[in-house]
Amino acid sequence: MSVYLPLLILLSSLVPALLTFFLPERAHGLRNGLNLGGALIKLGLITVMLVSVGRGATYDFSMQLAPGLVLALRPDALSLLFMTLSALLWFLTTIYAIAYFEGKPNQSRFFGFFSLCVAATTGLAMSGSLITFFIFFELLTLATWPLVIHQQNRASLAAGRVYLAYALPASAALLIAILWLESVTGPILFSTPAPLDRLDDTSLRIIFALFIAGMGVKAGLIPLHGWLPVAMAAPAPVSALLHAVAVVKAGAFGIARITIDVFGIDRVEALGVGTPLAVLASATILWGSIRALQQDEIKKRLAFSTVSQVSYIVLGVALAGPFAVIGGLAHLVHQGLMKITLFFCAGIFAERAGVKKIEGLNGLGRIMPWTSVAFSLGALGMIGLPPLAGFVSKVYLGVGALQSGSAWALAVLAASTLLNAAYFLPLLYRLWYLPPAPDAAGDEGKPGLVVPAVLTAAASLGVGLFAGSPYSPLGWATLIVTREYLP
Amino acid sequence: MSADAYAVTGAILIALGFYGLVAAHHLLRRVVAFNVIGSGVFLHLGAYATRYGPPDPVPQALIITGIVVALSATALAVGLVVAHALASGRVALPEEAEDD
Amino acid sequence: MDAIVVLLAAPLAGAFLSIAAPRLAVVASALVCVVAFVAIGLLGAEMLELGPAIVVPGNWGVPLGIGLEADGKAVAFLAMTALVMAGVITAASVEFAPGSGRRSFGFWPLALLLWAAMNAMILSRDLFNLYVGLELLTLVAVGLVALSGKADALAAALRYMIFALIGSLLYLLGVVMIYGAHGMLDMGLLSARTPAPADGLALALMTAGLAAKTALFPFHVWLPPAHAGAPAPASALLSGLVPKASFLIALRLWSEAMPDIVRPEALVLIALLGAVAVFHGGLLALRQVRLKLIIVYSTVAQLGYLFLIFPLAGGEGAAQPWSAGAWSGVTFHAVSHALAKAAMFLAAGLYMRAVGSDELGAIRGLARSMPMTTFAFGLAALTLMGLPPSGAFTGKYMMITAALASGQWWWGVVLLGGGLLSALYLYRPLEALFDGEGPAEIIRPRRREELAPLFLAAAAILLGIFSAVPFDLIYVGRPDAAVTGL
Amino acid sequence: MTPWSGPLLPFLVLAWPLLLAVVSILPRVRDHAVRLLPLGPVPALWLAFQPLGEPTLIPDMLLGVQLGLDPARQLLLGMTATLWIIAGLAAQWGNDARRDAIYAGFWGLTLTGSLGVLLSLDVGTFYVSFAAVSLAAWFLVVEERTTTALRAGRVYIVMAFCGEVALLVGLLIGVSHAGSLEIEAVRNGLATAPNAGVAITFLVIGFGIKAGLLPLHVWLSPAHSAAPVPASAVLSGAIVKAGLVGLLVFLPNGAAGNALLLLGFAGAYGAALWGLSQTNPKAVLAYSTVSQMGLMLALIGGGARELVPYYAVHHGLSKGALFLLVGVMMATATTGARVAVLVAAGFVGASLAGMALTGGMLAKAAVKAPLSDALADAVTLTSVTTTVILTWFLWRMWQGDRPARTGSFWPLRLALPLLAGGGALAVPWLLWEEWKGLPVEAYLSLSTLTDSLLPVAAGLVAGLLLIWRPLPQVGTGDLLLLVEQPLARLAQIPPERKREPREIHLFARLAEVSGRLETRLVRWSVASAVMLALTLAVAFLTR
Repeated sequence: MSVYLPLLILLSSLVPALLTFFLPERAHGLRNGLNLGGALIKLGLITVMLVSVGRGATYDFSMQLAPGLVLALRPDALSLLFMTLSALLWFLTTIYAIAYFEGKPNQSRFFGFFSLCVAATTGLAMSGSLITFFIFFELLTLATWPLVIHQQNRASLAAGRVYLAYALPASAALLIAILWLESVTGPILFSTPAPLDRLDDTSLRIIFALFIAGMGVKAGLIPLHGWLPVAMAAPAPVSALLHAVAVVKAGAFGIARITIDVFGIDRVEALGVGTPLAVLASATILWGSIRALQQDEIKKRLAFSTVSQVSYIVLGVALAGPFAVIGGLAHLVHQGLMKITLFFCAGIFAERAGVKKIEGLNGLGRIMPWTSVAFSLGALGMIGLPPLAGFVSKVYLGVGALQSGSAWALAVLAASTLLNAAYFLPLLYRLWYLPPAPDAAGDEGKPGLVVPAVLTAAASLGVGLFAGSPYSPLGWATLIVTREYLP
Repeated sequence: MSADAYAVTGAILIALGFYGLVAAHHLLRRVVAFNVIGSGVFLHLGAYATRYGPPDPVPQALIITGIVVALSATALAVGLVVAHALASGRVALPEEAEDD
Repeated sequence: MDAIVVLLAAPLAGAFLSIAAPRLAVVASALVCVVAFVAIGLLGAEMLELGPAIVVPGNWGVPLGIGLEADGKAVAFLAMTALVMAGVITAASVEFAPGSGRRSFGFWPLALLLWAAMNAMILSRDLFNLYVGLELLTLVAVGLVALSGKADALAAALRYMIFALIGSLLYLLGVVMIYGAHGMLDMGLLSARTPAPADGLALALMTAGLAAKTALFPFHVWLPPAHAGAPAPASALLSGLVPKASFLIALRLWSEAMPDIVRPEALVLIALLGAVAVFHGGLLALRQVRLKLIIVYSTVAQLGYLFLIFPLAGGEGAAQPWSAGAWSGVTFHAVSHALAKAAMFLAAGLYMRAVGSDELGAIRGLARSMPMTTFAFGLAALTLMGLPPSGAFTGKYMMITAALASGQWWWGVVLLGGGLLSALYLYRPLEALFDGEGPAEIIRPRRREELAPLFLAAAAILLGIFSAVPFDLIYVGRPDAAVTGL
Repeated sequence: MTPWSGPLLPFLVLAWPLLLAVVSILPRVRDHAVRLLPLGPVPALWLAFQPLGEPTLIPDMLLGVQLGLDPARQLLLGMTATLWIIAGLAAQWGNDARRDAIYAGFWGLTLTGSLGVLLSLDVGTFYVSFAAVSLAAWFLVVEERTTTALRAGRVYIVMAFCGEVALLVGLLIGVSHAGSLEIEAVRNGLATAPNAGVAITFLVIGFGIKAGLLPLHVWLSPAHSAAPVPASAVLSGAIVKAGLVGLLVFLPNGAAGNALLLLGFAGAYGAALWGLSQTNPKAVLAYSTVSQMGLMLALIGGGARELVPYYAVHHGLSKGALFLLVGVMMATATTGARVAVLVAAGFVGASLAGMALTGGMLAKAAVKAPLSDALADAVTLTSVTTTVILTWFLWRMWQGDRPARTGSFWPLRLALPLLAGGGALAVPWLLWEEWKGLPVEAYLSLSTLTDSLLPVAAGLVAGLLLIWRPLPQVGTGDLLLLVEQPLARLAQIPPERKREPREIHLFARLAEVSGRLETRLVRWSVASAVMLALTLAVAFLTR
């Protein structure tokens, strides 16, 4: 069992993906059942794994592709953090997507790639070696492209073009970094420290920079973030998945892996590359927020907010103190919950009330109370308002920044909080306090859309409210870091 | 001595043939040039046959095979030239002038 | 052992049958497929146990008789040929259904002869025998190019033929010089010869000739019009298989027959031409507005990758640990390119038939009405871009690792840069396919026509996922030095 | 473990108003949600009279919740709960309080925060509570939804957010130095931390904004004038105290003493005088609050922090009463009744000014004791300014619009502020012994009575003069009026420029080069030359 559980988890979304491609368009029931069933099975399997990994069990599945090219699935605590998030949100997003796409064309294609995307994310999370990570990273890029262009209009095609224009050079950078490293050290496993001493410091710095460039595109670090706002042309469930779980997170997760498991926090510090990364992340945090202020489309504003928020994770990892890393990793989950709520809601506003611009939100609070409440919770969490999830991350990041002697990062957090408030509060104000337009209409008649949004909103409140619990994302992140620091 | 003469003649033929193959635009001329080269090569090969004492049968076998191959190639080439001329009314490749 | 003979004889027999009884052409081809797969399977199994298989028909003894030898690379190429053939035969069984005119009468024997010639060249170790195979392959290929009978196609065929004939003659000249110097033509024996002063020139002549046939830059100019002018199944064979044979000979010459006379600069020169081909072909593909032209320029670029093997695993480098990776890498690359390229041509043919043109403007939006074909096209594009999990990625991975390990990182940059460029030019047709609703009325392809490219493209992907399986096979009979690997 | 005593009680005190807040948005309850308001603080009041117990620990919640009380905070809890109950009752009839679920819901949330600030022993809970009281109060401020209210709300939320951020920064520095989340540890840590100066500065800014420290007080008067009367009452009586409590619990002894002393007294005098330029009685009262809070902040800086809660209780109750009286006056039509309201307000105001025999006199006397003479005199002097501004307030209240008819339940409405005012007058007497350790008779003498009478009399004269010759009247917000426009302009982000899509020029140009090369290569002369060159090159490069 311990060998095959990772594989089963991977297959629980890969098999539905492959089957879905071949389903006829009208087989709604079968398709929905397949996808929901896969999601549920995966949740169950992950729960099993969570319990045993929490008790210290290890899993290992590896398959040799070529000499030196080993596909290794070795989920550890960090993997599980990311996997649990993705599995949970995948399940909710599937429900949402089923409701969203009701009566729309090309569903088989959509759900096929949708599941494939999650399979790639899961694989990426469980990757035990650098090259495995890369393979799933690429698979993710490729599985996402059909989702981005799903609507097959000019805007979405342009988005797809931009997406690949960023993603493919990034993966080239990543590949060269991996191969450079491995051509000297041999295959790199996350579980064992690589003999990086065989390289000189300058080479290591360049390799680190290449890694960051490669992952940074997905994580939306400036100046590599340009694809993210453009990719908003995708349908709402895709944006939700892209921003909260899959693509952006993969980048952040990758940076965490590279920093913690490949280079090791000590070496990152010794090489002096942590601070530049932290500075870059800080610049991204601020720039993303400023750009968000300029947007008058809801989804675009959210996109720039993602740019900003994901860099919290990077910042935490780059600051390299235990608290900062805990904060960063916890934010991986927190941001996911909050952002997916926001995108769910943005999708509901667009679908059920025809509202895409910020002006359209006026007075929707009374017309669509559930959605608006969920949206408000998500937005307030993003601002970092206690006791929502974002606050908890911020506290840990702040303390971590001080502990690692980077007090300036505190200023970044403070400024970002103010900027977040500046671009989110006007939205809430419009929702609740301005009179609706005379022709404003909207209904929340589709529970498939509203319930996932409300659940994720509740979750982002819950994980903040019960952050102290060992089962919260924060608790789990603490476990990861404790294992890392006190082996 | 005579073997060397064959070899030299072969070399000259090869050179001539290559010039023709490159310089001629008319496709039939090129086919002919190809055959001239072929003859040169076979002559050259034949010359080797006598270099080490008793005549070596292998080059002869090779030459015969080579001639067969060259013949079939020529046949195909001529067929194509004719078909091309019929289809396009030209006896040279589109990127080249016919006058030569 | 007998499998080798069967692999040569079966396609030939099929070719004759399809001339004698044109109505049975498809059946004959299918039979050949079955036989070939069984033979390759047996050969592979035997080789894994006993090492490279050698057979000398007629029991003449090697210096006089013609040696046939199957090593790991050979089996990989045989399998590649058989797979592509199977796919093309499936697709062509509709387009060239027996009895539907002159073209279909011509296609089947030509295709099977091409197969026979490929197998002969893959298995043969005799330089002159290789010449015969080379010529046979050329003539058959020219015939396939000319199949449509249009003026453009005929001109392209003639141009191809002239290049190929010059190439053949240069090669022959080299062979003659080798024979003159050493009195033998078997590669295995040649590797143990005492080097002669003329060897360098002979190798140079053969290399130049083979480069012209492989369409290595700058001799690639014949390829695009020729491959684009042929009917799609023919293009699939031409682009996917034909250049690989002459490449394989060049590789064997440099690495097996005469590695001792090669200086590193020569290896770099060849690889440099390959590198230029990668970028030149890629950039030209970027300029094309016709789908088939994009695909053929991509062939020009992809063939360039193959030549990067020379400095990575040739010459002195052959004795280095990294060369093993490079060997397997290039084999993977060649095989997956053949599969993907064939799939892509078959898909392009279906698009072309559906809307009557292969211009990017015309195929707009076909993804909606031809999803399966588009899926196949996408998978093939993925392979050509060298992205995981395709076989091309495995190949690229091994080659880049070898490049970095040997300190020649610039070849790694070429591989990666070429991959990006291919993404750039392949993205254009992909985007066109997904652009909008597409035409309402199209000529629908038959189900098995759609399955053929999907099968080929999926094979290219599966090759990446299960790349460990063929590895042991590829390793059989590598040049001595390349036994230890990364 | 019963809910009415023991460790569960503090948690219930916080959970109960939250529960009511949630209940109030239910469809069946929504229209009558305002009826629930007085119920919220009841458990808190109960807790305020319980003996102090063990701290409550809920490690799984937030960052580990710890709740508990000390005598000072218990006293403030009692005052806060009382005031919230009274204000909640007053909200029942106020024709200006909309019966609105949002209002009720956020009233509950603000109340929870207001209580949580007093109950929390760990930084996490404190910060959460502080944010709740600070930000949720925005909904109370903008309840009227008039342009003025929305402007006040804007100012309020911007300042409150800045305060939150400053606070977060300060607390994080404290926490990271202390390595603990317990408030006590953080306070002790801040006394010795190397960068404590920064932390304390941020804490003073964060709490100062809430407590109306000069020059961060600018939100106070617009917000108080805009909010409905019951909201203003809790705002001034309880909510601003959250800032004061924050400073009391986090600031190490003597930290930032001079700054607080200076700014505090500046506020105490300046705000009282500036209030004279206001027309709206609620704005005048707001300035009085700034003035009183300034005094309390100065007391913290000046070394009388132990007695500040004692003073704050008096101020909270009396200021709440005054605000409620403004509401009653607005609903009073007959002259007799209006006079009665005015007299009641006069009594409460006199107490606030420290008039002899009032609770205020004791409050002022208590805090003066540990001070140096000069500071004690300065405190005495505030009685004058307070009297002046409250005289002006009474006048403005009297001058306010008289309604056509008196509102319903008028006596009940009047009873509520009287209750609060009565409390203000009485509580200092009741608690004197407990806080000073001496019987109150020991303090009372003729001289102390005249000492407290004189400044009030002087202030009254000055106040009457001002009624006769008023100062020029200006809008609310003093310093805000100066900086509002430039800041708003500064904060405006230029809209995004639309950029034309760019072609990938580089590749196009390179491809052109390749295309030109291709036309050359296809020529036979070139091809053959190249072939020859390659042959020669390879031949040359082989051995």
